[in-house]
Amino acid sequence: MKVSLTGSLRSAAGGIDSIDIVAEDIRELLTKVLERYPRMEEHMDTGIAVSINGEIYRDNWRKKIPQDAEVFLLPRLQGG
Amino acid sequence: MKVSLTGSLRSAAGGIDSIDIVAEDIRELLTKVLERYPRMEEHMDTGIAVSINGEIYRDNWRKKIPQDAEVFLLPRLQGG
Amino acid sequence: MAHDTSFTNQNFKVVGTRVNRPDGMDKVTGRAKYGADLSAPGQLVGLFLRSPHAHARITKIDTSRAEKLSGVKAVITSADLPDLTNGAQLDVLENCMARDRALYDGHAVAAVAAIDQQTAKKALKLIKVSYEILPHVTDVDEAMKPGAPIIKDNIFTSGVDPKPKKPSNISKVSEFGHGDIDAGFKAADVIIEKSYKTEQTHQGYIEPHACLATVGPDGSGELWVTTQGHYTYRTACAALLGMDIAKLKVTSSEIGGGFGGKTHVWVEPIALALSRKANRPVKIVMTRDEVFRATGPTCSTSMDIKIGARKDGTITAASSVLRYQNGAFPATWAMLGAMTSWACYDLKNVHSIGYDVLCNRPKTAAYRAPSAPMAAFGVESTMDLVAAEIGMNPVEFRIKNAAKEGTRASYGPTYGPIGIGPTLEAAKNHPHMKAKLGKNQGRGMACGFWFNFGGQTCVDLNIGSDGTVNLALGTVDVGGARASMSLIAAEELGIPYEQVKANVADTSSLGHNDTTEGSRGTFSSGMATIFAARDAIEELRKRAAMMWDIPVEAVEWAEGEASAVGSEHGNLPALSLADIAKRAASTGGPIAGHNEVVADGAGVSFASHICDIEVDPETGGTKVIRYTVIQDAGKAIHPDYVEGQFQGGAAQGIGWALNEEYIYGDDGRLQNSGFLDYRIPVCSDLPFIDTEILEIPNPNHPYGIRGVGETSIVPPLAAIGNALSNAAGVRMDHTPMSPPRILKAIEEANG
Amino acid sequence: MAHDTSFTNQNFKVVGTRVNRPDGMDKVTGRAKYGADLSAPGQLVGLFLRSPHAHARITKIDTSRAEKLSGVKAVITSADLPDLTNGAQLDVLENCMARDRALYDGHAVAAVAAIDQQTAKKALKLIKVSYEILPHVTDVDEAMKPGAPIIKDNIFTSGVDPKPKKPSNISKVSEFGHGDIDAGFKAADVIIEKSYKTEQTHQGYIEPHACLATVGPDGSGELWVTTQGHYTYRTACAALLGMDIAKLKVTSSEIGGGFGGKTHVWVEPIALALSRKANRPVKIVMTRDEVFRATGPTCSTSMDIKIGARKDGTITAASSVLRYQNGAFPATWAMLGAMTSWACYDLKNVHSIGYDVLCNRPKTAAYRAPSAPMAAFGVESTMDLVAAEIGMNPVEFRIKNAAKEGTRASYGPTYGPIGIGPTLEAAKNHPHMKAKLGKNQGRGMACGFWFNFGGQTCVDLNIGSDGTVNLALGTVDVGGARASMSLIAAEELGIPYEQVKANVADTSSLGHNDTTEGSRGTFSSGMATIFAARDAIEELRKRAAMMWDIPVEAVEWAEGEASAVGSEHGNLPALSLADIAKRAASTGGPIAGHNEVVADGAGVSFASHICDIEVDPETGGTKVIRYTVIQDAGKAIHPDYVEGQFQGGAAQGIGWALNEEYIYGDDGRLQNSGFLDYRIPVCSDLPFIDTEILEIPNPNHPYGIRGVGETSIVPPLAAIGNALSNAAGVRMDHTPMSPPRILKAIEEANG
Repeated sequence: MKVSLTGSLRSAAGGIDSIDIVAEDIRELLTKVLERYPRMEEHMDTGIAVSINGEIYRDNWRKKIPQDAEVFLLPRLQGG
Repeated sequence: MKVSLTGSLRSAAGGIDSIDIVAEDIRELLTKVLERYPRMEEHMDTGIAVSINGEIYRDNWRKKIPQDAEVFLLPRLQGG
Repeated sequence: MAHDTSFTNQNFKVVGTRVNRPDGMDKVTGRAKYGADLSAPGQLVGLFLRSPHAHARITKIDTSRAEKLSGVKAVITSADLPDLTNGAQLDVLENCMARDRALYDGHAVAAVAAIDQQTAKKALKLIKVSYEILPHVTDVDEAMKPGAPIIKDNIFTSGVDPKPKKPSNISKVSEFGHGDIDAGFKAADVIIEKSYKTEQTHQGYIEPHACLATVGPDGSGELWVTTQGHYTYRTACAALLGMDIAKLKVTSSEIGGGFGGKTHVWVEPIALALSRKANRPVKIVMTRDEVFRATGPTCSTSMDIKIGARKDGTITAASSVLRYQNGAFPATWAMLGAMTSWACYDLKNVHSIGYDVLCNRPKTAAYRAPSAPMAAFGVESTMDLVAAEIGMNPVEFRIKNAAKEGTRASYGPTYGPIGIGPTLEAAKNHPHMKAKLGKNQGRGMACGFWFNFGGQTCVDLNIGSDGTVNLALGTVDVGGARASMSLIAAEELGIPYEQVKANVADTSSLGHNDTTEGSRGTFSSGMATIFAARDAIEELRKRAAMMWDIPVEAVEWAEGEASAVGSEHGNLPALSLADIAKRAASTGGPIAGHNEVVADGAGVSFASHICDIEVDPETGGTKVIRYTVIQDAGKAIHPDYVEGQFQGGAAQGIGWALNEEYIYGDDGRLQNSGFLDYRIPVCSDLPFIDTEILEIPNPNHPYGIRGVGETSIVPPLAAIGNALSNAAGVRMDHTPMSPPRILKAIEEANG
Repeated sequence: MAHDTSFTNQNFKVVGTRVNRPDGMDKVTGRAKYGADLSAPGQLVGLFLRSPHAHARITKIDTSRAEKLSGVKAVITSADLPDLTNGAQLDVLENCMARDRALYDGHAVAAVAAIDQQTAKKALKLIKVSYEILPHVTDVDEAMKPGAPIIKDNIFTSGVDPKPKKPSNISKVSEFGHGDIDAGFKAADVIIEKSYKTEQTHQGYIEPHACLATVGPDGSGELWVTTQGHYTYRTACAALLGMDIAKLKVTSSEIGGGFGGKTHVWVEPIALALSRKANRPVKIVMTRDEVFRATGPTCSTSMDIKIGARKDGTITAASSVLRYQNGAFPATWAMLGAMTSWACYDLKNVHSIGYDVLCNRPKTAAYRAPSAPMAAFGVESTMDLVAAEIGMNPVEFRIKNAAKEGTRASYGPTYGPIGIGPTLEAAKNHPHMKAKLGKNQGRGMACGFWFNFGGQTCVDLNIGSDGTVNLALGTVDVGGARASMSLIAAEELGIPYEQVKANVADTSSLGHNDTTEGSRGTFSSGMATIFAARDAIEELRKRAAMMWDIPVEAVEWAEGEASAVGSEHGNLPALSLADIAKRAASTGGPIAGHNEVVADGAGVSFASHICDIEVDPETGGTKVIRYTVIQDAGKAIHPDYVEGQFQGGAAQGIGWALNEEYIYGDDGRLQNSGFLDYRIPVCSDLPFIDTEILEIPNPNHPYGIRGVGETSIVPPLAAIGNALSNAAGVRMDHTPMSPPRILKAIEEANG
């Protein structure tokens, strides 16, 4: 599964814009990303959102990720 | 099943102190009492409590009544 | 949801400990907000005009001059209120505001809302009420006589067959008992028959009724009020004013005492009606005079008690005839007296009959185990007379006749496990019983019974992201609900008490809760709290399972943490409640537990009191030297509060026994409507009241809880009467046993 | 609980109707209680001492004289607050009260609580602060320069690899995009590159921040406050003061506007700290000057926008460089600008980079679709320039390049069904587009995008015994939550809207709700309300089954009543919600529904605005002649409120575009901190703002709801800029496009 990185998250992965990861749900995905890229920690603290097939999930560990899904890691947003 | 009447409820049943009724639960009991003694209506309005084997139920239609139970109809109480 | 409510005899970790009360700091620092402590911008002052007559037809009310006074924003009379004739709440509404007749001294006839107190007072003086004075009656025995003035034309005695055709002051007749009374008395070696009277007393809560009411033209309103039951107030006010229940938000303030007197609405519907008319917030704070004249006293009574016994101490028959003065509106207090009078004893032949009677006095309200103290005064005094007559120790005599599991109660049903026997045994063995008495001192004891209630209850439990827990309760905290429910939630969840914060929710955020009355608070909310906590634990287990990615069946909850069980998962480190709460946003959102329940199976409650009293034979003055309360709590969740309830009930009973009474003049007007002339006991009047908590579990509550708030007011009248009899050699049959009455009795006894 | 959140395309009965708003009467009669409208007995007045310097080291604060002043009950400085160094909330706390340095003009350095305003003011004057003035910078471009004063030594640019070793005012760099920009620009026939600036604006809510705080020595507290998120305030205040979350009860007042500015704590933690120190309630009401100087403005920006297109109108490449001035504390506003800047378009080659930059200005807060309006100003102005250059109608140009289902968004993911195309088509066909323009008048249009959020949400639904329903919501009602949620509950239950009353619950009675921001209120609470209502319906079905004594499976709920189905039971008369509610006490107790959810799948939102403007070439004065908002709502629950959101956003955008700006002197001090000098549009400045609601259902919400509260502020800056360009022939690249700037541009254009 290809996971695309956006914004400042790329720098935490050494500047690359996507990574390959096998994960069944968001929790597994985040755990594996963090294992591989410890610098991602600073973004985890302020929050990471996961886009699965265009839908943004802010914090839903149990959300299953279809294996053919389009997956993005996005920084957490703020609204007004 | 023998259902004992207490207090002013007796007068609504013509002064007798117990009646025989077959009922599976409190709701059926109250329905049948009212069918048989329409004057019981005035007490139903202010509330009737049912004692089953010594435990007082104020308002629990679904409470099952064992067929060998000791059953009392009591006036509703007030506390302070 | 149906839950198993059976007693499980678990071992408690925090339940039963004497933790700091959560409202203590607020109350001692003055930060706690009572009924009069909330204000709203633009609020008006509401005041009442009250009848100066005990009984009068209102022929005309002219409010025009008051309405024209600058600063007056609304004047209302019964004409401004809905006509609920034949509705269930008619009496309540008519008590709030007289309709065609003023039925007692102090009955409200009009009310004003004005920009300040001075203007409101001036406005009251400008209202002209034309009265046609009617004959009145304030004594229960007088009111039952054939020629007595009829208080209400629409009251026909209920409980008699056939239905009567003429109105009567006797609103209800209630009979209880079993066996053959006549045969029983025939079998007796000794029969004692005696009549008793008790005077009317008030609950004497320190905080007068107070509220801040707002109703808008859109039919929505808010009520801040001191009450024992804000949901019940909501239901009543909505019905009286024709509002939707959901549109009236009632918030209960801290409460400065209620004891039954704040179970009914008094000024609140009128405050709302004034606000609706003025379209401004209206605050009403009653004066003490108004509280006495127009809220909540309990009944005065007149009773005939008869006991027959064999020389061996076996009671062969017992009967009571109870006449309870209910004020100007029908009630069922004599019925409760008739039900409770013989409840402590195992009697083969027993009969009681209660007459509920109208008089030109204020509408009566419940007062802590309502009706039971007066009946117990008669019964327990007579018990001592019988014991003396047959030469038996009064405790032994009671033990011999005490009801027990399997006894048929005098009011009907057969008892389960009950505490009267154990409290009597404890009394017998209490050091107090063996303590030396001085000159002019005597010791007495008496027993008491109360039913206790359950009823509708809701609890929401919400867990914060730091693992601290909010409990939203709906039963007003009159005796420690917040502390006790926090203990129960902590016990269930397995966390420290300090991690739980309980609040009494307003009516807009939690489902209906019955009033905190009938000693139901800890029993009912305790049950709902247990089930709400267990609901939350289910959710905590699910979240833990999700965090571990294992099946929820493999997760156990114990000691405040989730553990994975089974050979596959057993090596996972446990997750605390706080661990799980911290991750709630990632595992499905906030974690909560909810419960809505009708709590049934409240266990009956018994107490035995011991009292030492000293009498000054020169003056009739008395001093309570020592007092011990022994009562069954089922399970004491917070022993301090349980003891507080025991002590508080006893203190009120002592006041009732010795000093308190409504004094009416020939004109039917109350003559002592203030704490100087109506004397409740103050600290210096009382000894430290010793307590002993027994715990005979209620089989119908998971923790075995029985209510404890009421029973302790039942024995004192008789315990003091019995002690007095032993101290001064005179048998008092009329409360209050005040110095003049005692002196008179001593003088009569001495010839 | 997991629920199916898919859009079901049901037919609505009450949802979508324009019912009376439940808060209307209270608000127009003055009865609604805002942040400053609650008082407590014994409350103190809290006031702040603020830095008069843009940047200064605080060498000493002497509060001793203030503390000695009679009537002063507490004085605090940062020394009285916990040291959260390295904690997540450090910045928030440091903004509430300066620690070692004052970072902007108006930064709080001390606070006092005194018995009245006069005493508190006097006390402020007695506090002696010694400052060592430091060089300052308030302009974003200046702050990025190598020699600029460094605002915070502990800020190292994040988002760059490798991690920098020296502190920088650039707190974060964020890049988004895809494709090959260079190749894209090479393929273009036309390239337009232009730089823009926007000045800092404030949300301009009419109600200043206000609160009443009480904390006792027992660590329990209460906070009454005007906020968009009382649960978030609770979490923040508890963290900042070291309190347990459950022990701080926060009640949200009515709110007089927030727009993002009331998503963060400002004075509240200090009010609580003062109360804790004084052990008295403390009320703080900010002045307008304080609101401007020390709360919530949005960023000023500097941007470079570049678009390449072929002559047929296809955009071949687009890039944006965005520099956002975040005030004195790091934020991620430029990141949001970079994410949103190109979101309306289907671009093969796109790149955006955002620089978040510190300056000596107040800590910035969200402001309605934060960061998007500035980026849209640059992008949408440039879009018009490109369209003009290739001779294409600007609407057609946008339609040709509009994103659609399947387009890869410039910020990454692929879109589902979205509304940008339909809003553009609607704009093209709107009568407004064809209306005649007068002299000196011009028409412009622009598009806007916003993400919308979901998040944690709880709803409790309680049914009263008369069948009226209380909804307890946790999302503050900033734009109609109570009306909309009542409509949704009524829809689900099948009862009239008037039978439902929604209240915003305090934090003690309902689980955590995320702040009402990100247009999440209706989406999230709508979802929780639907599921809470369905939970209640399950219970209603059970109760009906019990009343009928039939299996629950044989009970259906539809049209507000339970029907028995199947040949066995079909002849039973239906039971209404009120019928069942009336009997609730007999069938198991109060009937409730509950839901706790993390609402995911908030649908993205798009709008197209059309604006006609008239310019006075003599003065540079402008007048908005006509304005139309076309926006996708997914589903408009209450169209009046949706239109109100559209209109409100447009009005704020117009103010931002034409007049509003923070003006700083060379000394780094704000020069126009009042509504006379900082001019927000008033009624007479604006035409009636026309609206058109489109409903492209959000597939991830049962009702198809998308948030609507923010997007409408995104297009106005550019729509006005484009209209101005057409009216006066000058292209404005700097907001506000105030008369002096316009006049200067006209004069320059005319030589």
